[in-house]
Amino acid sequence: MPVRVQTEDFDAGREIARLRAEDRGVGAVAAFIGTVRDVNAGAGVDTMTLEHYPGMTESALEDIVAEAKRHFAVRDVLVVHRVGTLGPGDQIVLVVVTGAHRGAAFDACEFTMDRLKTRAPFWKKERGEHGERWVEARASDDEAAARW
Amino acid sequence: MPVRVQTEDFDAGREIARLRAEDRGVGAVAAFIGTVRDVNAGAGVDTMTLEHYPGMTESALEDIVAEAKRHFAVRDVLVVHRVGTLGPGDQIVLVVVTGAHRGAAFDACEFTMDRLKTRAPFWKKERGEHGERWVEARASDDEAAARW
Amino acid sequence: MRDSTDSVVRLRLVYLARLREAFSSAGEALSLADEAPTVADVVASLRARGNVWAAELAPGRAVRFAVNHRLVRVDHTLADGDEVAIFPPVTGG
Amino acid sequence: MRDSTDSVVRLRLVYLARLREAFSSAGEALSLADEAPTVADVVASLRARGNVWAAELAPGRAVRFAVNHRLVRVDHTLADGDEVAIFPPVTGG
Repeated sequence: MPVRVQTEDFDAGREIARLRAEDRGVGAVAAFIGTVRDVNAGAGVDTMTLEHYPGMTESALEDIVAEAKRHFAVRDVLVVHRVGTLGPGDQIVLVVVTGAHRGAAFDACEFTMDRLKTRAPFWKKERGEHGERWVEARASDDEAAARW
Repeated sequence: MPVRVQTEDFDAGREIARLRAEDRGVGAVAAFIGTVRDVNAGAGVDTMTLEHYPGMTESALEDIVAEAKRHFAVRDVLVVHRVGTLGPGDQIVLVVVTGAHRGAAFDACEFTMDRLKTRAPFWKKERGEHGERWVEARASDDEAAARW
Repeated sequence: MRDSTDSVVRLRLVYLARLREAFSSAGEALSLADEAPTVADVVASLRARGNVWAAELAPGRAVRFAVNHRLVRVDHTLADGDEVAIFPPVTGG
Repeated sequence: MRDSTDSVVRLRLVYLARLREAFSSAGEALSLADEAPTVADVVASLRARGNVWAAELAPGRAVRFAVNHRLVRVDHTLADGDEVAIFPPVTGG
């Protein structure tokens, strides 16, 4: 399965090892992990709740993975995204890309994150010193996605 | 220690976890793993021996890490590079970068690999179906390093 | 589930995240008496309810749409039985 | 270890990877009777030995240099006691 949406935590090392196992043509692995920061927009964060749109989420992620594989000379792409309530330091998302060479692996990994940030139906709600608030989309994410 | 040169294998998951542990300001982790492919320049590879220049290696890597931290808004950078004789599928190098945001983390990770490929004193010798040969430097590595 | 009457389009609306909270609803059924309604027609119909509907869907508010789980623009034409999701810009990852 | 004579510069040469194998040597001591020799002077001195030295260090061959563990260009000026490493372009990672 190239994409997974789950409440449980993931083991990045194990996921990386699994993706490259048995593929001796892999020379480069690029990975990204998004985590919950204890501060966002200047305010302390106690918990972060991730909501998604069941049914659409997996297909949106699968489309992004397919697009990454089509656009870049890579061998495999994995996306794992958590939902539910997380705390500072917790892992939110993992993207792993394997390829023969590093340039395409890096590009495909960054592309996947940029697309995910603007096209995958996840929303974050923070609880902290400011009370409760939905995280606002960042213009820089639209700009990052528009590069590709 | 931001850089390590060792014959032993490394556990990417553990190194990532260690680098981001206790730093609740981390929101993004970009990682790269270079591995031995079973084919290079069209010929099968049985083993890959990495030679380095003891004394210079660590200081060259430390300079690269310092440069990455100076140029990009990141929190920490780790480089682990193996030496000795490896086989197809074996891990060669690990770069992990932590930061508040993903753009700088990705850039610093790719920058570190590009610099390492052109400035760190490691040399690869392959043994395989073609016999024994020193791996030639690639022009694309010079081009990649010249981007920054 | 499909209507035999051509001129009525039955939709399943889904509200997510901030909009689900603002509307106090995760979704509803909506029928539009229109031959080929667009997402914009759905938005106009909801805005006409006034109050929080008019406020959250006011022109200039950043709102996104998906039809049958695909992101679409506001001019996307709807068919009978479509699932139309309305939500704020996504913020995952 | 420093020479009291100003006009002699004593160097420690280090050969690595393909050059170490070609020269059948991991390094050697070299003294240059020169006030301010450069890396290019070292290369010229080695080339003058002919054979594999001339071949591996021929103009146009890609060779890199480090002095006291820092990458330098061929016009880098050397001081007494310097460690001069000569090697092919690096290929790690």
